[in-house]
Amino acid sequence: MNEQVRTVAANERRLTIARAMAEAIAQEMRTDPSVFVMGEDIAKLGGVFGNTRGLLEEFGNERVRDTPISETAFMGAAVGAASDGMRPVVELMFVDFFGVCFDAIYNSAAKNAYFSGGNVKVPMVLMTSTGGGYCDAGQHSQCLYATFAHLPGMKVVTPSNAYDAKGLMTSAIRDNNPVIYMFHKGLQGMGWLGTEAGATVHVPEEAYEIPFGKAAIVREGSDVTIVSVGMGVHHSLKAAAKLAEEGVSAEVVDLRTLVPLDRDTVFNSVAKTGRLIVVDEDYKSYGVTGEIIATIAERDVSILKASPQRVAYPDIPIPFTRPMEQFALPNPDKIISAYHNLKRARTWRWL
Amino acid sequence: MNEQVRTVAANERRLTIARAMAEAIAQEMRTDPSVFVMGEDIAKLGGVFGNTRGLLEEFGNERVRDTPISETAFMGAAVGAASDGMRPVVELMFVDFFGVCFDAIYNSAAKNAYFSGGNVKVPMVLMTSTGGGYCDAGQHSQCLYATFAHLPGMKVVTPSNAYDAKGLMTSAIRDNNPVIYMFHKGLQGMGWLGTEAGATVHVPEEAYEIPFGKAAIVREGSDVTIVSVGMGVHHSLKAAAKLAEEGVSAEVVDLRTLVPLDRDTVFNSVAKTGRLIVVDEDYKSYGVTGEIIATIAERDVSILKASPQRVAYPDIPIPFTRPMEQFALPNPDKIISAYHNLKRARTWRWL
Amino acid sequence: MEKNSIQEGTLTPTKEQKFWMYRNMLVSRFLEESIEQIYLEGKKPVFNMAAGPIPGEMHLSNGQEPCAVGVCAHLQPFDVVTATHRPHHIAVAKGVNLNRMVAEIFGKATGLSGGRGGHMHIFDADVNFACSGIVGQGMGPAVGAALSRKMQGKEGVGVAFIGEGAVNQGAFHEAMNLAAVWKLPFITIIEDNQWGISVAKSESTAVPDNSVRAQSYGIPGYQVRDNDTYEIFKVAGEAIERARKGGGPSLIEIETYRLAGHFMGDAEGYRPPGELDGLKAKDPIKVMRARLGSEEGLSDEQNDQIVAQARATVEAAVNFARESAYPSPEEALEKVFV
Amino acid sequence: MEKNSIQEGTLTPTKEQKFWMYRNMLVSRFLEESIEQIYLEGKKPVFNMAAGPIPGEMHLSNGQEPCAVGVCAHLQPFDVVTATHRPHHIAVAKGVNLNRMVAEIFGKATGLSGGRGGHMHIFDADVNFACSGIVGQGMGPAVGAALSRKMQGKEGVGVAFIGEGAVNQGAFHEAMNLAAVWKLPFITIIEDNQWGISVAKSESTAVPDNSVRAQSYGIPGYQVRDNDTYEIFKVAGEAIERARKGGGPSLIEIETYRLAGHFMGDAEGYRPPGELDGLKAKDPIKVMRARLGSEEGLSDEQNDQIVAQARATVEAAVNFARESAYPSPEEALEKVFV
Ligand SMILES: Cc1ncc(C[n+]2csc(CCOP(=O)(O)OP(=O)(O)O)c2C)c(N)n1
Ligand SMILES: Cc1ncc(C[n+]2csc(CCOP(=O)(O)OP(=O)(O)O)c2C)c(N)n1
Ligand SMILES: [Mg+2]
Ligand SMILES: [Mg+2]
Repeated sequence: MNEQVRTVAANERRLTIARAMAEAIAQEMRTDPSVFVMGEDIAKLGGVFGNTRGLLEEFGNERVRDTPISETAFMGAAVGAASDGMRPVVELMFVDFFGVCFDAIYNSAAKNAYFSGGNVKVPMVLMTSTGGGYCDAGQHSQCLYATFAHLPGMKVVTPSNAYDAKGLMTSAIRDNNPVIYMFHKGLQGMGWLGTEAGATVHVPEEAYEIPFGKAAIVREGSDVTIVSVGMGVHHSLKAAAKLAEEGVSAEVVDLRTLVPLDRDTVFNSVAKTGRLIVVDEDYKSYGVTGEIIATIAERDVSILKASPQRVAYPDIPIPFTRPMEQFALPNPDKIISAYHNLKRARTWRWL
Repeated sequence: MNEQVRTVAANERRLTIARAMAEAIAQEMRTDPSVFVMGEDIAKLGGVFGNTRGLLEEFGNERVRDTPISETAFMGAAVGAASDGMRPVVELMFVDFFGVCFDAIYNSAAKNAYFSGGNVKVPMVLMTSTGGGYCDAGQHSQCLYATFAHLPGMKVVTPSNAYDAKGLMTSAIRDNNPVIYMFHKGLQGMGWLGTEAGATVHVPEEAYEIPFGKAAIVREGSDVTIVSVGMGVHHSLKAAAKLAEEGVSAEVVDLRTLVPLDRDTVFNSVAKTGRLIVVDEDYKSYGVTGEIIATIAERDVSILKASPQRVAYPDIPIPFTRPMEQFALPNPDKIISAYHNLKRARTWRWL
Repeated sequence: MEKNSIQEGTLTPTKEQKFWMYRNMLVSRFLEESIEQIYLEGKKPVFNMAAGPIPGEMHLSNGQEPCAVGVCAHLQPFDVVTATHRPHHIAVAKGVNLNRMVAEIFGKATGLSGGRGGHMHIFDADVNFACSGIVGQGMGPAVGAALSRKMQGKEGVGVAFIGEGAVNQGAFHEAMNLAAVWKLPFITIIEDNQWGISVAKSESTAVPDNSVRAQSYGIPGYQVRDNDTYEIFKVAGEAIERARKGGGPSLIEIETYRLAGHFMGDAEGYRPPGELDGLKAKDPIKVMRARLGSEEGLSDEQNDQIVAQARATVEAAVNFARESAYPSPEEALEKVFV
Repeated sequence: MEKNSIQEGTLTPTKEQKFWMYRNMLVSRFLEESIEQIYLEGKKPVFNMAAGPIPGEMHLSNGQEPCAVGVCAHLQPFDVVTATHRPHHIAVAKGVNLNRMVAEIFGKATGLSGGRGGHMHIFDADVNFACSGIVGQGMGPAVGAALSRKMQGKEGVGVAFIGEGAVNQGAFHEAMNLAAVWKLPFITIIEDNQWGISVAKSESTAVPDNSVRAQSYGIPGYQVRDNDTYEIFKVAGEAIERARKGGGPSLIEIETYRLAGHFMGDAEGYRPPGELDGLKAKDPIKVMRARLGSEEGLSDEQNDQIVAQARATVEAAVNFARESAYPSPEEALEKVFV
């Protein structure tokens, strides 16, 4: 959670991420008639994860549209509507479903601006739920952050708390480019999904933007930098709190957006601490953790006092059963172990 | 090209990758009636990229099946047939089309073995063309190596020459798991796509396997390790030859398979040379280059004498026009520059 | 569940077939009722999907039993069935190992997949049953199984069960066309329960009856009204028979009822008032019970015995699951490749 | 190309409309013939796609001009059209800036997209024209444009051109259903040139006429035989008129001819012998010329003038493209985000 948010004490207006997202969308819909929402079960039901609740009642079913289970059609339609002056906010219920409709996303939404030499803009927001931890098994628990972030032409944002969720949504809707807005189910504040309390924070009533490409240092520290997004930020903060009891001062960086990626903030933090742990609930190989580590290593490997560590989802499909799933998920303990590994790791041969 | 291949002088039987692939498939079809081929234009036409040429004539249209333009259906059908005792070899004409059918691939083919606790096997080979360089623009020139390699449950192979192409195909067909076989158009030996001569090498007549997860050191050296796959291997070999003229001894590692990834060979090579350049035609961020660099850094960052370098495709859609495309593609000169950067890069603060 | 006693090729169910269907409907229903209760263990007073002996999403099939039994009455273990996120009734009728299925739903080591799959990923290779939790994605694999049988010259049809909402997914269209072009032994069963989560069929589907869509593939299309078990038995029998004889694919849409929410925890605010009560009054199990009474003279005592047997079957499976151990956590890393 | 002189709503083309169509067919054909020649520059004796002033894949539309002009005769610049990998004839008829389009095909800085798109990615926002090189993926965007117009209460229909092969792609089905459920001003034009690369329609499509597939969406479906420009004009006029009036979507399949290979370099070994000659004998440009002679008294001198004008238009565009500079390589990094 944002330090600057923490300081707001009086007049607190604590919202869940779900409500913060819905509020941002509603505010933009009020001021901009080109904004509309479509997706499965986003109207009458208010979204399976609550992030469109209340919109149908306020804006009616022309602007808040339940769709058939036809992701290829409505993602494509979002591209066409966005190219024609509208600003669709479209929901892919679980990110795991991207495989049925990805062409419209990565080959059209993401590339038409480029293909047209900048003459066609595709200002659409694709919001989609990510993450597991509640035994929803291998086709309903994935994060796939790197899958989206790897491919050019889309911005990718991943809020860790309601304050960011609102500001990032406002920025996403106002952006002239396609934005993939990935919200973690465990942070939504829907009781039935469990709820990470740290995600529900004060959210100002008025609309505000959070700029893309600016990571947040959500905890300052000097001994090690822990970099993460979404749910991982909360694991990291918990690990940092425990490490503090051991006398270790951990800095926690919430990337907030994967594209654009704020490499400078990460680099400067690691330059200060000399140590790096990257935490990610997405699959380990060819993913976020590799990119962050490579970013530091290629810019100046000499700032690393020890081999950086990753705490990521192993390269396995996500198992259903609780013991296996919990075994595989990142958690604060694994981050603490990673810190200890890092301290144990071979020191410089030059030292 | 393989050193071991180079030594075969007499009785050379130089094949293109396209012919080597077709030969491996034909040999497996002869010995195993469960092997069959399907895809668009793979029968009468012999595959747009030539890798199924001759199969229809030999095996007939029951086992060599042109499909409708229905990738979702026939990828799904491959999963069903593979689960039922067959060994489909199925073609996705350009990897760029994966967005219309990826669910069948990554959520079923790749996961059903796991979901079934190992009781269902999905022995299918998905072969697909990658890469650009001939002005086929942004929806027909992508590599997407990391897109596939990031997601668990699929093996991913990427031959750089005909010898490997045959052996990897044989292994792929015999494997009990889904294998994504990614062949680079510029290496196919189809004249109309240009042809990298180094890819056309001696190929033994008899069937043989190349094990997955074993990188090849295609050139030995002591000053720098250049890691790559597919077309990048040829750029790397050319760069190494030029660097040799400068007195620099470059080792070139051809990963051959991205999943499983032979981290040991890469690590041992870098442990020897102390310097690392990763070359990849896939998009830069959250991709192959990041994974390779992170692999070294996390295992023992102290073996790196300088900040590792990446030569990858920039994070942009692939432009059509030749000057822009050539500007963006990896090439030997960029690898040489990377080497010079690496030498110029900040040396250890401890030195 | 004496599958072998089912007489193939007859379009009016024999007495034996009727009882087979009835027993399977009961087992399926009691299973769902059991799961419903157990699912809520640990989820009160706060409903948290992650808690309790059965965590995760839970899609019950109460009311849809006729679709499963009417079709599977004609199938043998060697026939291939793919199901959806709502698979239990079909799994029961297809003869999936009940103990191991329930253990899988509990996430136990004795489960069909050792706990890796869960309720949306029921795989039983012994009876050729598979699932996908992605809407429409069972279609291609069932077509592929049909292709495999045709190529191998081996017995067996491929049957894909999907919901009426899934018909608007591209996978449906592509798979139907492919199966038709290749004249494969393939049948699609559309369970039209009127709802795709909260979205009514009329709001998502451009035609009232999906059976007309068979015309797009030049194949027979059937529409079964009002969850009628016998009618399902009849048209499915016809379609499966034709497929076995090389006559190619068919499409069957069945008007059925979803007597529960889309998944457990669904408040069902989108249902028009009274709808659920109306459907419950037509509960197919009651209908079947009554028919067996009038047609086959099923007495209350006989019925009680059948009911008790079905309950016992389910109870045994639940006990098996409860008593089984969880797998060890590290097994998560196994079976990625086989 | 005096688009404004086209009289909307009439189902038999006026003289003016006939000439408009003829002129556009000629421009399109001459454009393709020009491209065909230029494409081979630098590609002889060795055919290497990467070489010459026009590198990359090249899909010509010779023979398919009636589809483009018969439909676009009813469209205005504000109407939205999406096309495919084979877009030139449609772009010409839709009024895409020809100079900038040809420059784009050459990869020049003056091209519609500054050379980033190329021949499969022709975008002209001024006349609402867009493409996708992925089969079937123009459908969704055209439906979305239609939705946008409906929501904004603004004039304009969405028209998606696709090939008969693309009809078997899931995107077709999903988009048709969505457009029908939402009753959008949307029309799908299927250019049935009998081939999807080397695969014949009969081997890939379960029904002979894709127009029957309209029934799956409860919308009108038309089948036009034999590449008949007037018939296309008629049914497209009807469908577009209905869409403009709020009557919802339609589907039109047109039997047309592909007089060239799938792309340049295609040896066309899959064509039955004689097919191409038969089609060439029915070249729609010849047919149109003859009709204008008999119906409108078009003399040879008048025709020569029209032909010369069309040639000049194409030549000017080609010269514009040839004389334009290439963009600077580093511009590759621009316009990713806008
Ligand atoms: C491709 C895809 N889109 C969306 C979902 C989410 N989802 C799960 S079930 C369901 C409704 C399915 O409706 P229907 O096909 O009628 O089956 P029913 O639930 O009524 O049995 C949806 C939208 C999914 N699993 N896969
Ligand atoms: C999803 C997808 N699959 C395959 C291709 C490769 N491909 C390009 S054109 C084509 C044939 C298209 O046939 P049709 O739709 O009839 O159009 P035509 O080429 O005849 O104009 C194919 C298979 C593609 N571009 N996209
Ligand atoms: Mg339903
Ligand atoms: Mg065609």
